[in-house]
Amino acid sequence: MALLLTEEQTMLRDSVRGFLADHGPISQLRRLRDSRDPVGFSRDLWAQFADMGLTGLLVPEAFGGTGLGHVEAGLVMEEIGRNLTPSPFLATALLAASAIARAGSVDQKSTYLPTIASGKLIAAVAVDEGPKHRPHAIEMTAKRHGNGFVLDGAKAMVVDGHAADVMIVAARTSGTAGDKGGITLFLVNPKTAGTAIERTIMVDAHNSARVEFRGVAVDADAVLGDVDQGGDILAGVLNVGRAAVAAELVGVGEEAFSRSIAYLTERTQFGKTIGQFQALQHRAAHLYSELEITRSAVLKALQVLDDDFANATAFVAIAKARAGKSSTLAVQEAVQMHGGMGMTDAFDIGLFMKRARVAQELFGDFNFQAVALAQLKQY
Amino acid sequence: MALLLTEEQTMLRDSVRGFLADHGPISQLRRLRDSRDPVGFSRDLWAQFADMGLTGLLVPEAFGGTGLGHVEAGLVMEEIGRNLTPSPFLATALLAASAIARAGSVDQKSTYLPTIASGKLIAAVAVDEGPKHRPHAIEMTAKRHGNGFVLDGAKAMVVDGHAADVMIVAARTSGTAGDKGGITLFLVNPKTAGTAIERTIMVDAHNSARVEFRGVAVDADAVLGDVDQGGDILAGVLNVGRAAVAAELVGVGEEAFSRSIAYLTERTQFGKTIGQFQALQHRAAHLYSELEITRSAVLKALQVLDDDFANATAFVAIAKARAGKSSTLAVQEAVQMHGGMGMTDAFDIGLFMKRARVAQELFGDFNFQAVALAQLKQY
Amino acid sequence: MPDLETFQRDARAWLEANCPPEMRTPPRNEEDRCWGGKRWKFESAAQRTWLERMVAKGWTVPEWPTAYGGGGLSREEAKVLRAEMRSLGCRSPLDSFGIWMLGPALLKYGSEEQKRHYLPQITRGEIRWCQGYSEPNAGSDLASLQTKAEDKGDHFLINGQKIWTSYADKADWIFCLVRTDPAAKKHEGISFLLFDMTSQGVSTKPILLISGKSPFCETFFDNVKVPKNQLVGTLNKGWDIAKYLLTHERDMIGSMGDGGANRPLGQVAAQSLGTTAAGELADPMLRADIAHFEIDEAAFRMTMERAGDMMKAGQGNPAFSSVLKYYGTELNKRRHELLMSAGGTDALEWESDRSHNGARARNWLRTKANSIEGGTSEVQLNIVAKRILGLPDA
Amino acid sequence: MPDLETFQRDARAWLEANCPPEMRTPPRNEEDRCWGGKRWKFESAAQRTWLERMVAKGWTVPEWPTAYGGGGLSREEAKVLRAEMRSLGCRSPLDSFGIWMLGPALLKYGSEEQKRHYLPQITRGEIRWCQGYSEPNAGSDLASLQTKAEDKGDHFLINGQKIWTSYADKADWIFCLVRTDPAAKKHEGISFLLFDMTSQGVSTKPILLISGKSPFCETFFDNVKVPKNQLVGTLNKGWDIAKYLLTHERDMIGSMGDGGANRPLGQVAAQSLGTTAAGELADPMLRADIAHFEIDEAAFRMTMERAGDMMKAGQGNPAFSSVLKYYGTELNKRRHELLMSAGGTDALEWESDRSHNGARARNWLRTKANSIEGGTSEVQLNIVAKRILGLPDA
Repeated sequence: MALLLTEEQTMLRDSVRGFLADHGPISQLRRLRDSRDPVGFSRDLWAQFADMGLTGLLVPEAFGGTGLGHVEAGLVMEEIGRNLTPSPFLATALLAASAIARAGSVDQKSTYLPTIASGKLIAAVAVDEGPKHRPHAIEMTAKRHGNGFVLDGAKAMVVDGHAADVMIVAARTSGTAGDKGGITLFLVNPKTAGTAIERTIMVDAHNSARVEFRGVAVDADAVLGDVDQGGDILAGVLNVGRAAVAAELVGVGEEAFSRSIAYLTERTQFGKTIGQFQALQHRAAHLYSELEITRSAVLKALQVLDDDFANATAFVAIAKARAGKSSTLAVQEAVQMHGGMGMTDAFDIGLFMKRARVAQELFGDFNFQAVALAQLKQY
Repeated sequence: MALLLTEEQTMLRDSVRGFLADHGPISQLRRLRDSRDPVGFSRDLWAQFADMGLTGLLVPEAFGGTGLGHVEAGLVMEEIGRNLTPSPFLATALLAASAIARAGSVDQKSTYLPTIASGKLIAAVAVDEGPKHRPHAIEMTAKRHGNGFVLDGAKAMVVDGHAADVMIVAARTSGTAGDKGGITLFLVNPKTAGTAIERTIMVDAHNSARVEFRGVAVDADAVLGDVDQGGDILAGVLNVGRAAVAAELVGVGEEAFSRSIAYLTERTQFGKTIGQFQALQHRAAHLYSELEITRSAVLKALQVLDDDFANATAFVAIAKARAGKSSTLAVQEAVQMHGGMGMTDAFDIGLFMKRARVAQELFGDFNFQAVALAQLKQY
Repeated sequence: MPDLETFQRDARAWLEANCPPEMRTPPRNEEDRCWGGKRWKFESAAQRTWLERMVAKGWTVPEWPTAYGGGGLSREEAKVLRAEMRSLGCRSPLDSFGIWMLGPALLKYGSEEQKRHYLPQITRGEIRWCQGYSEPNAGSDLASLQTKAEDKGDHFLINGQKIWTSYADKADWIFCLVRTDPAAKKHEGISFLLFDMTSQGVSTKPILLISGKSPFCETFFDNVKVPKNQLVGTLNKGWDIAKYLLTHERDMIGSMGDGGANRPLGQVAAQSLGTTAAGELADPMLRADIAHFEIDEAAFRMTMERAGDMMKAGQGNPAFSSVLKYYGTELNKRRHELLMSAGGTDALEWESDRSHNGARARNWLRTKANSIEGGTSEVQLNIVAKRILGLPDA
Repeated sequence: MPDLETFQRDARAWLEANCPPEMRTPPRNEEDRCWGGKRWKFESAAQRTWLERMVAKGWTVPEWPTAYGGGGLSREEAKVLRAEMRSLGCRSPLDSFGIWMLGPALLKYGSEEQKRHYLPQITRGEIRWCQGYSEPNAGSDLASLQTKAEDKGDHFLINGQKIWTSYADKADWIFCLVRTDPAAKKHEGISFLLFDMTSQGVSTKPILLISGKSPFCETFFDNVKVPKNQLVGTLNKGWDIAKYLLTHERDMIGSMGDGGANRPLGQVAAQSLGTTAAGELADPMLRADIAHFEIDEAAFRMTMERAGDMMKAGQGNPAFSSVLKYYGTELNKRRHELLMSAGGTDALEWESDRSHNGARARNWLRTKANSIEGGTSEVQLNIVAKRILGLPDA
């Protein structure tokens, strides 16, 4: 398969690009942030996503979705990145939908997938417990109790956790922190007694929460997949998340870059357009190369997720590592090239830097991916 | 103490600078290399070093030396680096003299130090056995036999090993590879039966050898310092070597840099002096900053070796790490800035790149020093 | 040097007797620092007492001449005094752009009358000053400033806009670069004026940064009248004063990158991420980055030391301050990137108590200005290329 | 595509029948590659047979028209043929600057007569060509070349010097850029000439590189007479041909940085340095650098793939080849730095059997030219800045 968008994909990208520029621009993020909006994303915009079929992008047609693939998911994420749009798209339409569609029982699929596709249900996935992404380090426990389980533990950086109608929670049914096995995934209603949700206001004004579970009782049919076998499902979900966030970072990095290039051709200093200064030209050209090379790696990872889901880990690690690194360079150069103006909240460029920093951490930063790759390659 | 050269040190530097530019220039290295000189350094030049008191720079006055310090040693090394002069100065006058002066018995001092100071004795220090500097990984054994010891093992990258009249050899009298303790140093005559020396022609045309010891018998009085306690002596000797090579790298890097700056102001391209291109100006200015910062670190390490020898390890690691990194950048930029001409053997600039690469490895490359520092700082 | 020893003993005794105990702890926040000025409200009686006593000794500006309210100390004595203050943990009695910036400029370029009028007020912290240099359309090209001062006989009439004016909303007076000859070449029509911020036509507006609140303001001048005797130095020669002060500022900002007082990064990271059984930081790639950083940072600190020693010895190129400014600020940005990496998502919380209201993230974002303010990294590299390496102009 | 399947089946059958077994192993050294030319000595009967059979099919140049000795294949057929040759391990029957460089230029710019004369010789490997572009004082500024060709009625008289002429000492003919109008602007007075290296006044001198022996020569022209019908294209319009060929060269060198066939660095390093009990490379800092490199290298390979796909799809900017040249060569330099680091002092031996005569060090040093030859990295960045990003000229 060519490492290019198909005609259909290009059309989808163009339509999402136009749509988000009109309906999910940075001014929307600013409004949500400055008004301290309790939800933190636009429910209207989410309804429009549903109308466009984007909410059900990864949901099979049999359950009311559009049954598209990861490349299409990445296109939407890229435009979300370009506009810094806060949206449940990542957690609900990609992570949760992918997990349930791949591992859910027929009942679970029927319960959740159609409502995700229709935009009625917001979902979140709760994995990490500490400040860094360490999926094997899960300590939260799920102990058998009668027919069901009792959950105890605390989760951090749960994207959209404050707004979720259902949470997919990774807990340990056997083994100890560090073990790869022994993880089970649970579908938990966050209104269940013992669940405490604290919305965390993040540097990038996107949505996240900390969630505590104290003796939260769930039924046996809350288990997604098999007991103790959640690690494999989770690995797939996290790969989807990594590739999706990598695609978002492509949007973030390229938009920051194109604004920098525009600034270089407008701003004058010492009687010259600053874009005439060769030192800046070379840095811009280097950065362009970095971003283009990242774009290839991200598209490749998304295609492999579509074609060979089980063997995508190395491709996804490369994509997320590259996206984290090159988008970080892009936002750093953007602020420096914008000079003092780039430091002001009134300019948008700082918002790109903030989002890039959060997205760098999400589902593993550069260092995490590099270690993962070294381990895969056995050195 | 000010982080500057004293007046006396400045005078010494100026006199060595003038002397080496006249008597040990790069053309000498070329002549030795192209004639496949069996010794690989100029014995005449070494005699002149003796006349100037440089051979006994670290030898106490009581043993016929000048009893100067490490800062002075560094000044000489820097000029050696600037001229790419192959010289026994590092192995004989610094490593061996330091080891014997600090750890030798009265007999050993009387035997070796005056002949080192007079330029009559060439010495070498044999530590590493594999391709990387790993002093704790010593496997070579010294087993007690009668009143003495029998040595078995092989050493690599023994600087001046092919020309040495005496070798200081690190071998294991207890413990196994990886243990910090259990090392003993021996003064070995390389003519002793069982010793096989292979001169290795290195990329930089400087001198090195591989040495094999098969059942080499030595007396008990060949032990330098105490049995099993050689690790501490060795740590000191290696610190001297690291700081000295760092100083040499300062000379290598700065000379390559100043030749690059000269080239930038001479060469024209596209109707401009290439030094007018801002991208090159910024790279040159950045490189200058790197080299100046390295210079400070190296001077500091040399001063600390003079003032507080036992606590110099961190300072030395910083100096060697910086010197390895910034000189590598300097020679890389030098070749690139010289364009095609820099790639030819007829131009000197490639010789700087070659020497920098070897000196980077000597007594631990950047990575080795960085790990050492992290361990010292307990992270 | 017996005199210096006597001075040291006396200074210490005086400090011990006169520095209130509350003033011997590090400032906990912005309010703990005393900036003085007409609208200043002392945080505590101790803060006021400490300022008054130091003013009386002339030690808010130990090296200035006593005639202008200074301490009249030699460079060596002033160094001893600073060392003794550090050793007792004494706070600075007065932080002031008047002391750091305007004073040195007046001492060099001001008339005797101006020195006698302004300097004592500065030493006593009576007037709080701000600096009117940058403009929105000037940036690195400071000399292209457009704020104009028209000659109206007995006064200048000022119109224009400044930006990045630190504490303009809290300052009493401003020292300001203005264009007095629009026809001259850009460096030759600039003058250096002092005026009252309460003058008719002056207004200010604080700037919100990506890191949050800041001391910076936009400052607007709308037909502001400034008496002619408030011109410092020669008319149209203000650029000389500006250059003199920019070097001062560069040294100050460069030295901020030192980070000597900061906790070693490796320890900070080990605390938040833990270590392996072998005692190594649990993130091996971050460990590599931190070791690399700490090597560079240590070497940079040694370079600060060496540069100081060279200065004292009368050696070295004044443009070397550009190396320090460039490298120090880039290093500080790297430090904060690594701190963010070590902090992970905990450090990305913006408003929680847990994150001390996003302190680490705000500091990180704030460092991004280090390589812009006081002359961008690009400007410093240009200076090094030209004034140290002697590379030709483009 | 039934035709393509038929072609594939037939091509494979033919290759299996006609490619001698000795020609189905990778070349072990320079001599195993067949360069052809008047002075060529075949290494083996198999090498000669293989060339003759491929020449007869026109498959030394599968896509060239049959009229000029080519195979007349479509792009798709040629791709299939290459894939079949790869799958059987067939060596290239003929390596040739005539095929890679001059041929495409003649096909585009040559007269019909020139095509009929020169192209068949190229396809048969009868003439070995070298390229006379670079000059000692030109460097990146190739168009400032000084070798002059004076119009002497029926011939040009050539005087000057070329450098970096690959295999000039082994070549039969040269394609050469010369200045035919010294008064014109530098891009407008250049012409593209072909001539015999055995002509009176031509001499060559091999260049020793920092990595050792090289195919490069200095080439001197002292009153060399060249008949006028050996001018390609229009007089004084040779720069167009040069630019066309430079893009070709850039693509070739950029793709060399691919390194797809190389062993993964992590494995190489683990072999020489060993691993810890946890299976990690024994040098943790080198491990970090290698992981970083392998990420970039993999992403670069994907970019080569994407660029190829874009080209096929008729998308993309032709200047994108500058991105590939720039990044690919810098990456290759990084690879070899890491290989040296993994090899330690063993890899620094220059002449021993143990080090295969310093092979790793020589390769490392040779890579330093990657970012110089075929347009320096600086030139590529200029191209990207201007032709892709649209940044203005200085």
